[in-house]
Amino acid sequence: MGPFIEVVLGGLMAGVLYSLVALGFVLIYKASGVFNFSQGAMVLLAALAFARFSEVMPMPVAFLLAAVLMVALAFAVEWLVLRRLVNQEGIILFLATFGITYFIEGFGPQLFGDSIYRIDLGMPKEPKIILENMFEGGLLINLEDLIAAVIAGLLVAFLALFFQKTATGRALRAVADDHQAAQSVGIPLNHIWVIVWSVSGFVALVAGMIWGSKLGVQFSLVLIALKAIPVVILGGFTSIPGAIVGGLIIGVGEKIAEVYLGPIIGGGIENWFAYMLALAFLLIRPEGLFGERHIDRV
Amino acid sequence: MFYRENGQFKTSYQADQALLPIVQDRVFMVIVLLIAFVAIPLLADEYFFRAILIPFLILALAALGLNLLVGYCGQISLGTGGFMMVGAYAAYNLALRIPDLNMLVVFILAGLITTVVGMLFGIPSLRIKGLYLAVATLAAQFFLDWLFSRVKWFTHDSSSGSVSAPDLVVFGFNWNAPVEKYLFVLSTVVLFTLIARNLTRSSIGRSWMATRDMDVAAEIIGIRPVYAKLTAFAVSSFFIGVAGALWAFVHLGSWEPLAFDVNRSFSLLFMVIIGGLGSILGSFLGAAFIVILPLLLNQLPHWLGIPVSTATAAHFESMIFGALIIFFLIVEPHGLARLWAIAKEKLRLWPFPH
Amino acid sequence: MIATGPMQSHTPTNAPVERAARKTGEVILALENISLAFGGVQALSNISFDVREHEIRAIIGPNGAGKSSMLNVINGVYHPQQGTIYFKGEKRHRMVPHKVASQGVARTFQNIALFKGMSVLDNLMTGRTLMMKTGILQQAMYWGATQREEMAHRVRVEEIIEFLEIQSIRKTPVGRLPYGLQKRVELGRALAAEPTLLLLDEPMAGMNVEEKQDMCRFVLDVNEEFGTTIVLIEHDMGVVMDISDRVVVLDYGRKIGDGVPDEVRNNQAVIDAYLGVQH
Amino acid sequence: MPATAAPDTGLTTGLTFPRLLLKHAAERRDRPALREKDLGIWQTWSWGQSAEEIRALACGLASLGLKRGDALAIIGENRPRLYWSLTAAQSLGAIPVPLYQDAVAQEMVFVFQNAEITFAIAEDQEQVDKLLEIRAQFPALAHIIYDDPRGLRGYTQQGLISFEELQKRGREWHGANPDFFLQEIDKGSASDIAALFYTSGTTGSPKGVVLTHQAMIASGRAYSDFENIGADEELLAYLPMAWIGQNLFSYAQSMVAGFCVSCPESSETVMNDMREIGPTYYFAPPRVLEGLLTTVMIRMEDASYLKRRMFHYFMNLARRVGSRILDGKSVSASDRLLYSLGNMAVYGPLRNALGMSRVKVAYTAGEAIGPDLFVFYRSIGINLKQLYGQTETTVYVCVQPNGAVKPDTVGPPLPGCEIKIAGDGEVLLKTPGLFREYFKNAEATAEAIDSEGWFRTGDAGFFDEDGHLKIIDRAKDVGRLIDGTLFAPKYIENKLKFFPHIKEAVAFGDGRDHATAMINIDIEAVGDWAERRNLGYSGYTDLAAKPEVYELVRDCLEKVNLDLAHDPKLANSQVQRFVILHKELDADDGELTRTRKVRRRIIADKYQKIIDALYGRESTVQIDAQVKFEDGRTGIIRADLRIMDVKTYTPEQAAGMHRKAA
Repeated sequence: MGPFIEVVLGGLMAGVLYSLVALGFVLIYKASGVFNFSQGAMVLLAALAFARFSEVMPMPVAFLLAAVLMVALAFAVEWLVLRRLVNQEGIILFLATFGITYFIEGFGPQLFGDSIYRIDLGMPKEPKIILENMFEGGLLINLEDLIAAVIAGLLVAFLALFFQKTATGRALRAVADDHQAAQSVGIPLNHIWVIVWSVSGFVALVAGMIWGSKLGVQFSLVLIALKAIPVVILGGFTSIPGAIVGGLIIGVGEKIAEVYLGPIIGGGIENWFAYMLALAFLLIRPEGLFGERHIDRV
Repeated sequence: MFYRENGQFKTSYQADQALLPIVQDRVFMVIVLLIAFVAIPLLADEYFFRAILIPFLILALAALGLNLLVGYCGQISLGTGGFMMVGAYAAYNLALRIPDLNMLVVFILAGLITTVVGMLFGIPSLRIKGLYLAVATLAAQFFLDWLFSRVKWFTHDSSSGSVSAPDLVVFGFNWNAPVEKYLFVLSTVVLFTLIARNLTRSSIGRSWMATRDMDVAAEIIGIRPVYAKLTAFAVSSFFIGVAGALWAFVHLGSWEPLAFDVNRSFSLLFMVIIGGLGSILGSFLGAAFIVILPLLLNQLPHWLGIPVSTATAAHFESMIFGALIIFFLIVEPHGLARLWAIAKEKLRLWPFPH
Repeated sequence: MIATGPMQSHTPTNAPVERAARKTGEVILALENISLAFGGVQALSNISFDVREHEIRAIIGPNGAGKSSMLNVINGVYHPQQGTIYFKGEKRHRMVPHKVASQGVARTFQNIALFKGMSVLDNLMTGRTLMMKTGILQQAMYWGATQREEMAHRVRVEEIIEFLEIQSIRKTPVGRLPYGLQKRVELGRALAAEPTLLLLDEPMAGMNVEEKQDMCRFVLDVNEEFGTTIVLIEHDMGVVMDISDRVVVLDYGRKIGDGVPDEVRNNQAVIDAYLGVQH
Repeated sequence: MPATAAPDTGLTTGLTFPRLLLKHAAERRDRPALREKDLGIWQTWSWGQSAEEIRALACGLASLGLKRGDALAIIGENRPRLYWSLTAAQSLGAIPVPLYQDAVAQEMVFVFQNAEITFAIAEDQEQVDKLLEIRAQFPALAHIIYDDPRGLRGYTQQGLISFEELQKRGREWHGANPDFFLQEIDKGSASDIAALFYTSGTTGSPKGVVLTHQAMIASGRAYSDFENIGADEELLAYLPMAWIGQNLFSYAQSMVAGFCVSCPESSETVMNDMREIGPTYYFAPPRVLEGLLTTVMIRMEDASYLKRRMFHYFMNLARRVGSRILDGKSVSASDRLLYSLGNMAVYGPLRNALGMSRVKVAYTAGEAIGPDLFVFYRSIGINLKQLYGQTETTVYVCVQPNGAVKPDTVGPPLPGCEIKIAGDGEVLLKTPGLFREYFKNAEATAEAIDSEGWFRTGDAGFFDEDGHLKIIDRAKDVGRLIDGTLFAPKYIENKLKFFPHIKEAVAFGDGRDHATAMINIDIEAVGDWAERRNLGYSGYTDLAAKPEVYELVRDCLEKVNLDLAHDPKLANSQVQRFVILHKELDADDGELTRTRKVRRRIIADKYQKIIDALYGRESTVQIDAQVKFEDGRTGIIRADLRIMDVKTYTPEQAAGMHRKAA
């Protein structure tokens, strides 16, 4: 029983991090209808910026500067891309974010360098054994993961509150429900986009810091986006709770499969397992766990 | 401007529905084919064949296949690389395990095997739509990536994970020289283009487009969605599978699954979008754009005489590529083919603006 | 050049066929006790009516009365929770739309549902998909069987183009056409399927008087020339009373009236529910 | 004018249309005879097929009882079946009467009674309804045959039969009497009536013009010979076949030369059908040509700046050298080069857009054509020419020869046609195309053809120095100045109205010593002109009184005078003084007819004071005029109208100016 719970716990903690990246997707999709493929590149850019800034200045300042950079990116995206593609189909916007991805993938390393950089948040690296009295041999927990999970959880909670309780948050939700209606009640769409891309950039920064401190800041951070996609699918594009629950399901499912299924069929299945899991869910519920169901009207 | 359509009246439906009903278009097409089949083989050098023409043609074929699915039937796919991979490994295994099999048969069978795999992964399209479907096909991509790198049977237990294709011997002739390979690929692509054109002007093509434009209405007038979508996946996969086999056998020679990774899928999708959804010509224009642009960007600093490091060059290439994609989407979201169509329309209406 | 009017708009001065004298035949479609709900919302409750061969049957009622839902039930888009449908004398089981289409039911839509990326001709050709028999390999070859099939169906489609007087736009992409012509093309697409039962969902909505007159003429001509049975949803009471043989009145998903136009016109429940409400 | 040797008129060979049909069916059995765009493509009938269809139709008609001398009405748009009906009736010796499809029933009743029409072939339900209405008043109309059965399913009236059914019966009849058709054709003679064309006289009932096979064939042959028209021409029949102009070219001449005639899909698709067919032989009245030109100019307005610059540059070049190149006159090499450049960039595409890329000969006739309009078509390489003729002459009178086209004449007489100018200026002529008589109207016939056989055209005209006929006006409207010079007010007015700035003009001079004119400016054109010059104005009256506008109009008049000076016969009728009227002539005030024709007498009475001033010496005249406002009230306008002198030219001066311009 103990090893299984360890696996589940490990999965949950990884899942929270997936949720964090997935949240970035959902925020942008909700407010602008854009499926933002560049979320991964944003994580890379934020992590790179933070890593390099923190080499020369105190960490809080570096954090602030990196956050400013992400806000600047949000402005640039709104100004140069989104407002020029208003009313285009989803697929076109989706592809435009590919353009943003390529741009950032060249821009980030060009500006900050393309080696592997370390981020040291001062988190304890050593594993810890807890609940010894409940299980035989206790549960082996990676403290770093736990802290990361807590940070991510707090951020998710904060964002959820932000969307539920603040005027801006409500405006964002209004935009998601109906662009024209939102515009007609006087919410400037452009501002909304900037805010939502900024928040998304901030989420990317936090995700980048956590992932960066775990794995080192390197180009492969971009691939986190691919990890988060099945999460979003599973949870539904437009649902914040969906992103959270989806992340946890994927995280746990992936860990379990890796440990119990992997050895049987040759290992390395983590790249596709999440997708297959999401696909299986889709076939049962085509609109995702928390997505809105739509009725065909003619 | 060059069109003189007076007197080109049609006295039969055959003539009215001909591939190129306008004389001037027919002349233009003959010139293009003459250039492709005669002038280029006489003039182009080896680098041109290897680095530009052959990759362009094969990728155009794959893009054409993808366009049938995305552009004509409206089903987004991000698994094109994976399906090319199926074609490549199917051809490899067929050639390896059935030694005397005719190479053409190998390619066709490889295409058919890809068709089966494609239809399998197309089944979710009956339930899910749009971006959700795109993700389902992404699942195919990652699964196939894994399948061909981990399951040793497919690579004949190759220790390096890399496999090599046999020589391209067709009709007892070894199509080995670049120009020969070029002509082989060109003929294949021309044939497949014709097939694509035929399908898109027949009832099946109309069923695809109807499903794309208004799926509920399509079903109500009697188009079976299962049939329309699965045939689109099937035909598209067949094209892509053959393209994959050609890419492996003719262009690469030896390869590993990485040659068909998710980036290949993405770049094919770019070709289709930048070239023009729902346009056969667009597949070619998009392929040309995506093949040639990196080469140009690569050469640009050299031509300008600016010494830059390889890393910087790569970074700038990525940035410019990204910026250009956005630029194109903003300027003409319907792709290069639309620009072409507008130009043609302008020429037909010349000197009038509309 | 785009034509907005018909080639010769004229009303027969002494048309010998009086509308009232139209011969209607056996019941072709019967709906019995149909109830349909979405989640908790009851769209149709316990509705029964029938349609006779060769008649023009109108369904009227205020917005949200469940008229379009009714057509969607007939079409197989929605499946009623209760009730039975008899078509051509046979009890119909749960059936998907393309199956219904293959039995000879075609329709047009309230919000035009044309295939925007295709020409008028191709839109009409899609109406004949069910009748096209060549396989995918033959179509890939095109020349031969497929071409012969295409040509044969093209002739039929051209006859409809002529019938609807849309010759001048046959190769225009439908997206470029004005609204009224799009409506006409949509009727054409339905006619291309050579239906025995034609469902028209507000064919004259949003049209000016002249366009309405044209559309009325086409609907009557379809009924007369091809003998097609027509079920029609329409808001314009004048049109309904003029061209239909019998009228069903729905209100809030219930049937509140059924009969020839004069009966319906004088039905108090109808007057209260519908005619009293000005749209 | 001496007549050249008359060509073979058909009388000697006894050619009739049915015989021509048989000839073509034998000689070019599989060559196309007729086309119609139907069901999306150009359905084509060869001469052989046409002959078969016509035989079936003729036999069918015979089975219904159509006999020699009976009249058969044909009513509808250009359709192959209606053309076959012409020949089918002629084969039986019956008289086809083509009627205008847009005429209302009441207008046609007279024709049916006059020609005693017992058979009618109608295109569709619309025409059948009209015929049934006519039958209520003329019960002798026993048989109505319809082409398009749509909407006629429920018609149960007696004598109504579909075209298919009729042909079916005809085929049975032919099976039973295989020699009948040829025997009937054999009975025909060239002097038989080929068709009756009803002309709507301005007063009284329509008159049926009796044209024989001989006359129509002679006319068709004359044009074929003159223009070298053979069996390979393409022609689009888009004007009513009841009109002699269309009938001559799409029926008679096609029968003579054996070329193919195409019928458009519908009246809305004519432009498109024209572009597809690309006729080599074309006919259009000036109003059609004007409409096309307007469309061209409007569409060009929306073009980009550069394109418009290019367009206007090349159009100016074309105006300068285009006609000369077409006429084969000498043009400098550089201009020729530029013109060929323009041909690629503008003229060629333009001809293509107009559907005239392949036009070998294009004709216009029917009314006066503005020189700018005429020259436009010629300058872009379309061989547009004017011709002259009437229904009564089967249009066999004058046509402009290639290489000698002048915008203001209708050309020299065709070979075989003899013309003389009567003392009062009326054009009299003898032609092989002359009609036999007005049907059952001996009185009118006697009025039209004098005892020596000269046909009185009713038009006034004269021959210019090159032997080209110039038509100036209706003979009854032509007056004389005191010195005896011809004064053709309409001629002068038309010339003035060809300027875009002038909307109406009234010329005076009959019985005076010189000519004067009263002008209405075109408020839109002149208003536009004024705005571009920052010239403010409050309305018509204000604008009309501006000195700048007077200058503008004077320029126009001087150009007209220069033109008039070229003609010794008209040189004296140059306009010497003019006034721009303070109000627009208005049908509501009785100054114009409802069809916007000037009511000369009423105007002369109403504006007596102004006319007196025109012939006086003062440079202004004060007037009070009663006008009706739009809301129905009336008011008085008091104004001082300026009267301006215009420069006149001597013929010598004119010739000099002409040389300089050239």
